[in-house]
Amino acid sequence: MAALTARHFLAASYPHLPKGLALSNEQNITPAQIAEHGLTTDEYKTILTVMGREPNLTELGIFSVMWSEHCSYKSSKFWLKTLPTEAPWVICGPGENAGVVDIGEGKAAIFKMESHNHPSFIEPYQGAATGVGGILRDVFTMGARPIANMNALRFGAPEDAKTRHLVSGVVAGVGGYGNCVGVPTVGGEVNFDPAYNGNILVNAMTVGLADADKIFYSAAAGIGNPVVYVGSKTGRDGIHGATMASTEFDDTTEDKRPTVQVGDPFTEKLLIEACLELMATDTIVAIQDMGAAGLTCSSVEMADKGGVGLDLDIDKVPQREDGMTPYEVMLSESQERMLIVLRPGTEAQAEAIFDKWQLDFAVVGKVSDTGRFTGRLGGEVVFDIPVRPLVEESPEYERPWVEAEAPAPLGSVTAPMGHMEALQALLGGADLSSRRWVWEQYDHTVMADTVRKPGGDAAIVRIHGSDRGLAIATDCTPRYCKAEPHVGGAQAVVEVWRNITAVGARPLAVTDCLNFGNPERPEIMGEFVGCIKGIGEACRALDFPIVSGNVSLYNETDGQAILPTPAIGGIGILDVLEAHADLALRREGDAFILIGATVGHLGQSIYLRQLLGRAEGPAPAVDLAVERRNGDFVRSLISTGRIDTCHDISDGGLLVAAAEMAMAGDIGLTLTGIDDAGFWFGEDQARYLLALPESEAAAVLSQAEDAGVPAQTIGITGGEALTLNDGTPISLSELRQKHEAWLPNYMQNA
Amino acid sequence: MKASVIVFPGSNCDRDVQVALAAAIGGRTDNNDCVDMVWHGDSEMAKTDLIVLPGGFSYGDYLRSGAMSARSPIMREVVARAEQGVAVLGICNGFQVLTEAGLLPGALLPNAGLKFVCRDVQVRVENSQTPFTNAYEAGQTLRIPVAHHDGQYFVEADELSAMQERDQIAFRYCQDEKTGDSSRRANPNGSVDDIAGVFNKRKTVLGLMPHPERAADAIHGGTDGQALLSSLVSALA
Amino acid sequence: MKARVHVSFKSGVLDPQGKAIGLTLGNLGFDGVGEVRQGKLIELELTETDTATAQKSVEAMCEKLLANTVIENYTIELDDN
Amino acid sequence: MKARVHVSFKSGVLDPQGKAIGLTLGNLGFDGVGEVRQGKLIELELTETDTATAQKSVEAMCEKLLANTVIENYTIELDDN
Ligand SMILES: Nc1ncnc2c1ncn2[C@@H]1O[C@H](COP(=O)(O)OP(=O)(O)O)[C@@H](O)[C@H]1O
Ligand SMILES: [Mg+2]
Repeated sequence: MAALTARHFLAASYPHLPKGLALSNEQNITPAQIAEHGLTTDEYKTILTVMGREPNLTELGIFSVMWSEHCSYKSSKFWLKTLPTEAPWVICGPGENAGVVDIGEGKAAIFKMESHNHPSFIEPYQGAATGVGGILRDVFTMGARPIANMNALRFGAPEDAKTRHLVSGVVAGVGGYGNCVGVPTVGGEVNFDPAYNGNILVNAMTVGLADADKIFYSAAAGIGNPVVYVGSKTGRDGIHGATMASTEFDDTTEDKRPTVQVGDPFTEKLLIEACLELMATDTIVAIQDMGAAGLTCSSVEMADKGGVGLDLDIDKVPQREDGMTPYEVMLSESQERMLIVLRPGTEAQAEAIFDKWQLDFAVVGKVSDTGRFTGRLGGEVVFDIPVRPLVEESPEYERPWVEAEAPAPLGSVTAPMGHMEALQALLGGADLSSRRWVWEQYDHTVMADTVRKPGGDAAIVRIHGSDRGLAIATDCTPRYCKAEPHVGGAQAVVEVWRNITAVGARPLAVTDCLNFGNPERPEIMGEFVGCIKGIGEACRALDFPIVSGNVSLYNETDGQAILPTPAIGGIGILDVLEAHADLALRREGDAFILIGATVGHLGQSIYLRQLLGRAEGPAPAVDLAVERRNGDFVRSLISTGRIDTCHDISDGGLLVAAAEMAMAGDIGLTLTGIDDAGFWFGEDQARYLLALPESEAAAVLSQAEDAGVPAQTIGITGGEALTLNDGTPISLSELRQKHEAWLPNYMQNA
Repeated sequence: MKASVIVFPGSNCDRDVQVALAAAIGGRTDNNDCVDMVWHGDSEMAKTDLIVLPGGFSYGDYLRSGAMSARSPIMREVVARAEQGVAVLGICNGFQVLTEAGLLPGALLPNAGLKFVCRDVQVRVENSQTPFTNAYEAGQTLRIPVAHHDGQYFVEADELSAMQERDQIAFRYCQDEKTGDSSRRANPNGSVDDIAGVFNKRKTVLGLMPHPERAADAIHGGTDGQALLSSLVSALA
Repeated sequence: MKARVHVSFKSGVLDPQGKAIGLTLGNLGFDGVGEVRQGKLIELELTETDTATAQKSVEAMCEKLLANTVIENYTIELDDN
Repeated sequence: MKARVHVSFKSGVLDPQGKAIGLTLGNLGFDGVGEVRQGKLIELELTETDTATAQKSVEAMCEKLLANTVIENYTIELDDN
């Protein structure tokens, strides 16, 4: 049966469409092709209106990637607009390749987080590696030298047959790329949960450093200016399902069209150096990396932002393979490529730099005044699309959503074992064991500016050549987000803020990576909306604006969605590098002080989940005013040099946090408190642990009282063991052995 | 004193070592007059007292670590200067390049654990009678970070004993006395004879896997690597 | 019996190692070198003596471990003397 | 003409990659696997048409770059169709 063409299909509603095709495609677009490009009938109708005629296949491909969820944010845009994005120190918020904040002394920090979930599930090493490569490009494209990487990883249950292989590949891939490029990976997260069995999450963040008055943007300008392509050649990589629409389908197709890209960190390193060298000259009008949807997305975004047109000469695009079609060239996601608009007459100067670094350089087009995005092959026009509508007519959906049901209150909890036993089980389990096995595979000391390496609250890197530092953290507690999206969204933000505060830094701004299931399901959309609202409120209350981010939807396999996972990455500034705190206990005989109120909230805690197998109850309440008050108090103690030892309390509660401090400093602790699991393992928010010389404890306690901050002494440091309420001590070496053993043992058979 | 740092495509510790050298030679991290950055494609080099091959992933560590850099135009000049007795220091990838270029014996293979390893290690100074190590005591232990994937030093057995006789072993990995953490192997990569660094016969060329420039400033949490650079300054200035 | 398994990137996949080797050969003055690809050659000693069984078993090893069929191809050669 | 260069560790050199593969194959339930070695196979496209000249030139590439003769052996195969 001959397929109905889209033209027939739509003839009734668009009788006025011009007949025939002006462009090279002989074939009419079929409904099957429309569907294979992930476009709905309505979206296709809009395309017909925008074009005023039927598109050819290349044009259809261009529309499909530009209007994909990934590039158009069609399900999330409406809600993203509600996020706070401004503050006096924000130089550039969402909308560019990355966010930019002023960090003083003429410097700016440029940062963003991005997901590479799907590719990492298919090919963990290359998926993760190219994820790191992509986010690095987003940052150096704006003129920054990348100075730190972070990675937030979520895997399925440890028991799942695939998990070990995925952990091994992803970690090797993150390291393989970042280590080679020479950017330290200074922190991140690793979670395990069965909800990620079929959809792991690989979120990578990069922070870069630039001169505040030398930021590069992506808006093309200057009619007639040359458009230049640099980096690696274009191959047939990553032309996703969309290629299925192509007609030349044969036995070799599988072989020719890998859906996973292979990263080349060596070329990326050269590209960073070459771009930064070019940026030091006065030649660049606009610059943009080629990420998702490659040449298409970068060209269209540059043209749209500049309100201009762009003419591309497809023949000039450096190609790795013979016989690539315009469709393939335009949709390829080959890595390590950039697009640059140069000032006229500077081509030779720019080319010399890329030659020196042995990278491809080609003038592939020019800026035009037509407002159209046009491609030519052998002089013949192969696509011709008006830029504005391609961007502005992109679909936007206010998808239906339902609010998540409030969780039932947590019933009674009977402690299954003694507190010290529980502590050992938790520290030696999948959720809370040491992640050293992961971060020792990452070069975290290259660049020689790492002040606090992974393993603490926030990482600290020195701002090169100065006595100031940046604190960086990523966080999210998906089980809270699942139980109560609104609270969970806010909690992710406050935990980042708290981690930055706990080292003494002043929190400045955040980036997000919003990972959710299928937004066409109202309950998933409800999770999304709830989390966004929580994030927005927290950011507002803490003056912690969102300056960049990324949305990853459809993380779902066979109707099984991931836990809602709005990963948050934040940065803060240390005005005096020396005045920072670390979690490791430093002295014997220090007073050990708990800041913040302890209610003993066990709902959705690790204690409940791991030891009792219960995912129940509400998430711990987040009181933004209290967070701010307690955090500001702690920070002032650190920045005035009164304390140097501090740790925030999060997953696992007070006793876990205390044990981490003792293990890190190799100094024991004697603790006194209520004999109740809620006290030791509850996950109440807005809390910190401090250690300071006994002689100064009274002053700090009274200062806390003046500030209205709950504070109490709960122990004293010293010895080589951890002791609780006069119980049997556990030696730190035994604790450390358990804490360090889980992950290496688990990974042994990888 | 003048030092020259060779920049290969993919070097990524060139700036780090430049900063540490500037501090050691000129007393200020931003005093770059005493450190020349030399491009791998150049075939000539100004007069210099010390040549440093920095860490990194030159040519992505593709094929073999250091293999492609060892064939760079500048390496002919480095070999010539080394023959004249100019001091040459190779750190991590630089060590790999020096073995590939034949300036040091042996080869560096992928770590026995097949994983990249980044952590502090403890190394023992085996020979303090050299321009690189005169500020240390023999037997002194240092805490310095390593960060490499291909750090397993290999050399044939007879060559190894000849090297031992000639005092060519510069540093050996040893157990960390402080934390006494016996669960961790002192030797992070399976190097033969626990070797972390070696000299040429004349002790004018040193290659080592640990990164002294990452233990050269108080913010690094230790400064045990700094003395390697100050040894050179006192020997060569 | 001996098996030799050659694992290489599929033809469309970028081979960064091959690319860098090609570049360096050029820099070293070797002319007339076109595309360079780098693959792995894995040699296995097998106790199996039947060729057909060995072939099957090595294929299974390739699918399960030796090759990543998302981006790599493999070929198997058996040598039974 | 095509050249295939097989680079492998000399017999005295430990091959951790090969060892790890052997171990993992065992864990996966593949019995009867003895020694496993992993080497590199580098494939080069050459414009040269004379076999003897090509052989010489590839040998030079091996000595100069492709193999490190301190630890590795190499063999060359030329294929001129
Ligand atoms: N969840 C979000 N919150 C805030 N900004 C976002 C979010 N998601 C995306 N953005 C912003 O939208 C823009 C487009 O994002 P994206 O397509 O991921 O960037 P790129 O094309 O550089 O990969 C970026 O400026 C990004 O910072
Ligand atoms: Mg971008």
